[in-house]
Amino acid sequence: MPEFCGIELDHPVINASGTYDAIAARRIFGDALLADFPFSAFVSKTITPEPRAGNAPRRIWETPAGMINSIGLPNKGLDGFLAEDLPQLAQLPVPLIVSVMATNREEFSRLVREVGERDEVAALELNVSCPNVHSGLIVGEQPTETEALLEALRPLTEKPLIVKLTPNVANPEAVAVAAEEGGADAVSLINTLKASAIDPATGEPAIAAGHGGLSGPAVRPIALQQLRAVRAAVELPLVGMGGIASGADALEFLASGAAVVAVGTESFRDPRAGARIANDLETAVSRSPSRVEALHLE
Amino acid sequence: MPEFCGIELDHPVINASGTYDAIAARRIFGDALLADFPFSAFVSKTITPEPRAGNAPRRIWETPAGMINSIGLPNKGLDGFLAEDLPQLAQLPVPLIVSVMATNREEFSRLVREVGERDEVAALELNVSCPNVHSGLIVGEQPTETEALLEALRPLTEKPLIVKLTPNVANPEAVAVAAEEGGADAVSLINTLKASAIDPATGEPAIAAGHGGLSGPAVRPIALQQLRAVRAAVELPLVGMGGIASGADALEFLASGAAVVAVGTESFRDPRAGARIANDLETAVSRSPSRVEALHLE
Amino acid sequence: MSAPFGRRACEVTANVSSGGYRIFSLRDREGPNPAPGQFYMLASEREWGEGGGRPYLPRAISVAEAIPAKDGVRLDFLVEGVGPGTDRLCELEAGERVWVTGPLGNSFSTPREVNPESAGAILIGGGIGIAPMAIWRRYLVERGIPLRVLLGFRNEAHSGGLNELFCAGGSLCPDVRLASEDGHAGHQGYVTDLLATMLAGDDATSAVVYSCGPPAMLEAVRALCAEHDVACELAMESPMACGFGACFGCAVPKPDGGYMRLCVDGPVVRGDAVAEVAHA
Amino acid sequence: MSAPFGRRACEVTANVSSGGYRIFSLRDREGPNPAPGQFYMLASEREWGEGGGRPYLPRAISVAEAIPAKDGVRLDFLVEGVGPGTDRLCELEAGERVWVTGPLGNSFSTPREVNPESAGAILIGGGIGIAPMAIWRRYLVERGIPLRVLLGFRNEAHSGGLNELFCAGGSLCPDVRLASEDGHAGHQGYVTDLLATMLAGDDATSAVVYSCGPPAMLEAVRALCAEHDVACELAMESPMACGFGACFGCAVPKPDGGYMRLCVDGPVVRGDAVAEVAHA
Ligand SMILES: Cc1cc2nc3c(=O)[nH]c(=O)nc-3n(C[C@H](O)[C@H](O)[C@H](O)COP(=O)(O)OP(=O)(O)OC[C@H]3O[C@@H](n4cnc5c(N)ncnc54)[C@H](O)[C@@H]3O)c2cc1C
Ligand SMILES: Cc1cc2nc3c(=O)[nH]c(=O)nc-3n(C[C@H](O)[C@H](O)[C@H](O)COP(=O)(O)OP(=O)(O)OC[C@H]3O[C@@H](n4cnc5c(N)ncnc54)[C@H](O)[C@@H]3O)c2cc1C
Ligand SMILES: Cc1cc2nc3c(=O)[nH]c(=O)nc-3n(C[C@H](O)[C@H](O)[C@H](O)COP(=O)(O)O)c2cc1C
Ligand SMILES: Cc1cc2nc3c(=O)[nH]c(=O)nc-3n(C[C@H](O)[C@H](O)[C@H](O)COP(=O)(O)O)c2cc1C
Ligand code: FES
Ligand code: FES
Repeated sequence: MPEFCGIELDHPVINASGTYDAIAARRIFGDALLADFPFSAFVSKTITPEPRAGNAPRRIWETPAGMINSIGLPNKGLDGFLAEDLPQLAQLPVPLIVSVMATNREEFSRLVREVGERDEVAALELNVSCPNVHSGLIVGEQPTETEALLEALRPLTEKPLIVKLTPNVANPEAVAVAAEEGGADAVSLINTLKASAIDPATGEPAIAAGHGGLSGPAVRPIALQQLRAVRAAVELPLVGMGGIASGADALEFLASGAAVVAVGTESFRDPRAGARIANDLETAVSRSPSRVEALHLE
Repeated sequence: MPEFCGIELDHPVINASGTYDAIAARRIFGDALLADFPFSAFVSKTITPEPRAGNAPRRIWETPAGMINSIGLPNKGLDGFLAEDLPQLAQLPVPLIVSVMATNREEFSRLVREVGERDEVAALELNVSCPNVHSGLIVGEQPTETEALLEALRPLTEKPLIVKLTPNVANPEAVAVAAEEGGADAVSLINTLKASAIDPATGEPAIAAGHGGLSGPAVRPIALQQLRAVRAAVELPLVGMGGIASGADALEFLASGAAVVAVGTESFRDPRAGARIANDLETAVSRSPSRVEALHLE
Repeated sequence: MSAPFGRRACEVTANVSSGGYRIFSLRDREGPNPAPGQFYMLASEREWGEGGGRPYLPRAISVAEAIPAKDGVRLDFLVEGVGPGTDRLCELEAGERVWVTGPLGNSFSTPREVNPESAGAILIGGGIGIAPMAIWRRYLVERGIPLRVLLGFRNEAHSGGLNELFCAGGSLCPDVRLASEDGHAGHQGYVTDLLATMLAGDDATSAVVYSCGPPAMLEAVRALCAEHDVACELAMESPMACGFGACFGCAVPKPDGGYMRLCVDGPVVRGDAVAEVAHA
Repeated sequence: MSAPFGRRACEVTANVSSGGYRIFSLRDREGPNPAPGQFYMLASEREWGEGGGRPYLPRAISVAEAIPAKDGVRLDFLVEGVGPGTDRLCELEAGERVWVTGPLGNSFSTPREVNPESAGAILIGGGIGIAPMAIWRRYLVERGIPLRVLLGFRNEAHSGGLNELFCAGGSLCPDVRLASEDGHAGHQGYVTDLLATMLAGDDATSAVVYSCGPPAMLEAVRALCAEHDVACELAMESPMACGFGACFGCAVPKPDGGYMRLCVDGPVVRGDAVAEVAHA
């Protein structure tokens, strides 16, 4: 039974934020979703202080071994989330992690305070890939911005704070160290890599927003390297993600020091991918018990 | 007939540094290599002031839609290159671009001076992905280091200087602007993305050096986005590369503002990939002449 | 009825060529009978995302016919090869297996459900969009609901499915009328010409229009129906990565701003619930 | 003789199963006759790097036999499925096409070329490494060069190629001796036990040893030959992305430091030109 930031998990596979809508999935798949929930914790899509409609389509594009997305964080805003979504997410049979994002410290504080005080919420993930409206800098690209944000948010809740790193930097480990020093409880990585494609039919960018983020197996080797670099730099537990599609892939991250892995794009191909991967991991571990110790999977 | 930094090229497809050894290929394929040379210019593997043996194996690893390499720049050093390789490369039927790398300004200057004065050489590519031994900073990750280096090298030769950018930064466009201000004639991108993998047979890093660089179709959407960002920031002609495997892929880069494209990993799969892609491009252009103008391919 | 949770492997039982398209059948032992208008996310078990190549994500395909049998539902699909995913589906061989998630999305409403006053249905399909019209037509016929069917295609090479899905005893079903852009069959011109003529007639205004086809055709149908104040349901397409509400990739603009997810709030959309249908 | 420039598509003419491995044949209409020890870079035309998935890079495979004919050279390959690339090669069907680059690399030298005093050849192959030994044996036999062949395998499931490549008229060629780790055929134990016994005898010291097999076996052969001062040539393996000197991925350590590219300076390497063969 892995333990993560004091939360007991049934297995080490959770979902990546923004890649599973448990409310829609329950409508479509019925209670079988709950009976057989594929993840050991559920991470919400990122919510923002105010509602957002998301970006104009086209939002997604398939690439070799991956996809580009520019969804634009459609969500009901904090109030809508708390009123409409949270009660439904609370019915899931696993702990709930809520992902939040804002463009200034005051709004981030409001999110952390109001989400953090809800009993239904086990932990918060801070999506810091947005620009700070005061400094103009992308918080997660700057160690100092990240540390300052954490120092401001840390006192506002006793719930674990997970900082989700962007991979679009030269040294993700520097940002992870800043998160640790600011008081984060865990670090998750990677978010998507900046990417674009041209639609051969038009000669124009395939994604309406001009560019988006790359995910899927294509990015796995990059994710794994960033995880290893961050692992060497901080003591915090890590959530590893980026292109995990099988138990063997997940093992690469666990063997590299992740406490937990998250599955994103692969769920689009297989709505039960999380359970399949968790199951493959268990088989791998029972087949070669010598690895159990190394991987802290007992 | 594309023109690049004053060099006339037969078509817009060249090779990526370090992915084609024309001397070995000629030994293996004979004079057919010369009769049917796949690239419109030849870029040498990066040379360094002193000879290098390269890294211990295992050096390469296949990944979804790509590969990781950590070759470690094996080369004969400047003197060995000038004495042994240059005369052979001069027999190629296309202009020669020599890629150089050093860890301090004095050595970089020696490379640029001695290579630049050879008539056989049409242009130099500066591989700036190495750390500066004085500052400890990776030159190509720092706009100021890049600009200072260019300012030092610019007076040493009249040959075009192409700066090859690393993709492992938050803002490649800032480095490109610095290269432009320092007096570069062109920018090429992308080099490989930091990556690693675990060998499932051992549970240890698959690459002996611990990690390497990712190339191949997996990285193409990232390369294209960096090219577009750099295109918006500088006036210089750009060499676009990263995962180009077909004429359609090459068109994405040309449509995004590359003057020339380079083919790397795809040549491993098909030694004549460069010619195939150049040919596909020509067909694409003759089929939809409206694009010719947009792509400046006439 | 909800879809089974997760994807399941279904056997290909047939794959035939039909006027430029292919029709293949799967035996679905686990899923419920789909409702007309619903779709499935499909990916062949082999040669699909192997090592993560393209095709990588599953592809959304409407069910064209569904026949329950002892050993499961036979699902028929009409596909046009337009890229790596549909090309691979076109090549499916009997005996191989396909990953199936679904049935997904909503379905058509009967004319009465849309409009209690309605006298019948007009189905208008274009190109590959005739697929969901086939199962919907059969459903309406079985319930004795009066209907007319208008089908349009560019030319013979894009007339796949016509014989298999809209003919009986070797000739076109009597309720079906054709239009072709090259004039080789039926009215020469757009199928929406036929709809325009029909809506201009008195009797059609109490009908409900159902349509599936290329975006330009859907937009013409939507605009014509709005003009004549006739209710319509459009079976739309948008890029889908997941089909079950997870990716938010399938956004379609709503008339009042904002977006709907077509995989959960569609693919069948009331004409007045959608903004102008984007088309090139 | 140089290899044709570029890759070419060759037709698969046969693919048979053989003791846990597969033997498939290609018809090469354009390439020259390969020399024993050479290899080809192979990738099936379909289901290989489609959209860039794995297998993505071509795979190096030694030629096991080459028979010139009117319509081109018939190339035989012995493969063991150990991953996505070799698994795909194992599945090749007659009629489909394979991208071929080669023949590549150097080849074995005759005993006389290695050592003017030499009296004959000892070939020692293990597992899948018996492939190049087959074509080399045939070459030596045709030239009347005295030889003995030692072949080793773990068990019957790893004895592929034995019947097809080292038997004549239904029984093992008389110059061939076997060893198996499980003792089901020949000497129970390592094939290098046979070599050790042979080298301990007087007559063997003037032989040249040729070997191909797993790294641990090659290292044992190298060490034994060094100990007895017998010349040997090892056909080695290393990870190859290109096979024609382009990627520098196939580095093998030299005894005096530094590396050689196995694809151009090998795959056949003199025992004294290579550092200890790395093995787990
Ligand atoms: C609800 C629904 C029902 C459908 N029903 C059917 C049906 O019954 N039959 C049927 O044949 N189709 C149907 N479709 C359409 C089908 O899903 C698409 O045609 C299919 O996804 C295309 O995949 P592909 O790989 O074949 O082509 P793609 O390569 O995806 O391309 C098709 C076209 O889209 C563009 N494109 C999109 N993505 C890319 C990309 N990554 N790279 C390059 N070009 C791209 C290109 O312009 C290309 O020409 C349906 C779609 C939906 C949403
Ligand atoms: C000159 C030469 C001649 C050869 N001749 C033959 C021959 O005649 N017959 C034959 O069967 N083989 C031959 N080989 C070996 C053959 O090339 C390799 O076995 C083949 O490349 C393996 O590819 P694969 O995709 O099947 O397996 P891979 O997935 O590449 O893996 C094989 C093993 O290597 C490791 N590995 C390597 N890369 C990866 C990766 N990216 N991901 C995961 N694991 C990896 C794993 O431990 C795995 O078990 C030869 C090799 C050389 C260099
Ligand atoms: C369609 C899509 C939507 C995403 N939305 C979010 C989001 O709302 N918040 C977030 O932190 N990450 C988001 N991500 C990033 C994923 O959480 C994850 O970091 C990334 O996709 C890498 O994992 P994968 O390769 O397994 O998908 C999204 C990714 C995709 C593909
Ligand atoms: C095996 C290998 C060796 C390389 N060696 C060099 C090198 O010596 N110098 C350099 O600037 N880039 C080197 N590169 C990077 C390529 O030039 C190119 O930037 C990168 O591979 C992306 O292009 P691709 O995806 O087409 O391969 C190397 C790449 C590979 C795969
Ligand atoms: S297709 Fe993924 S949300 Fe609709
Ligand atoms: S395999 Fe590429 S250099 Fe040898």
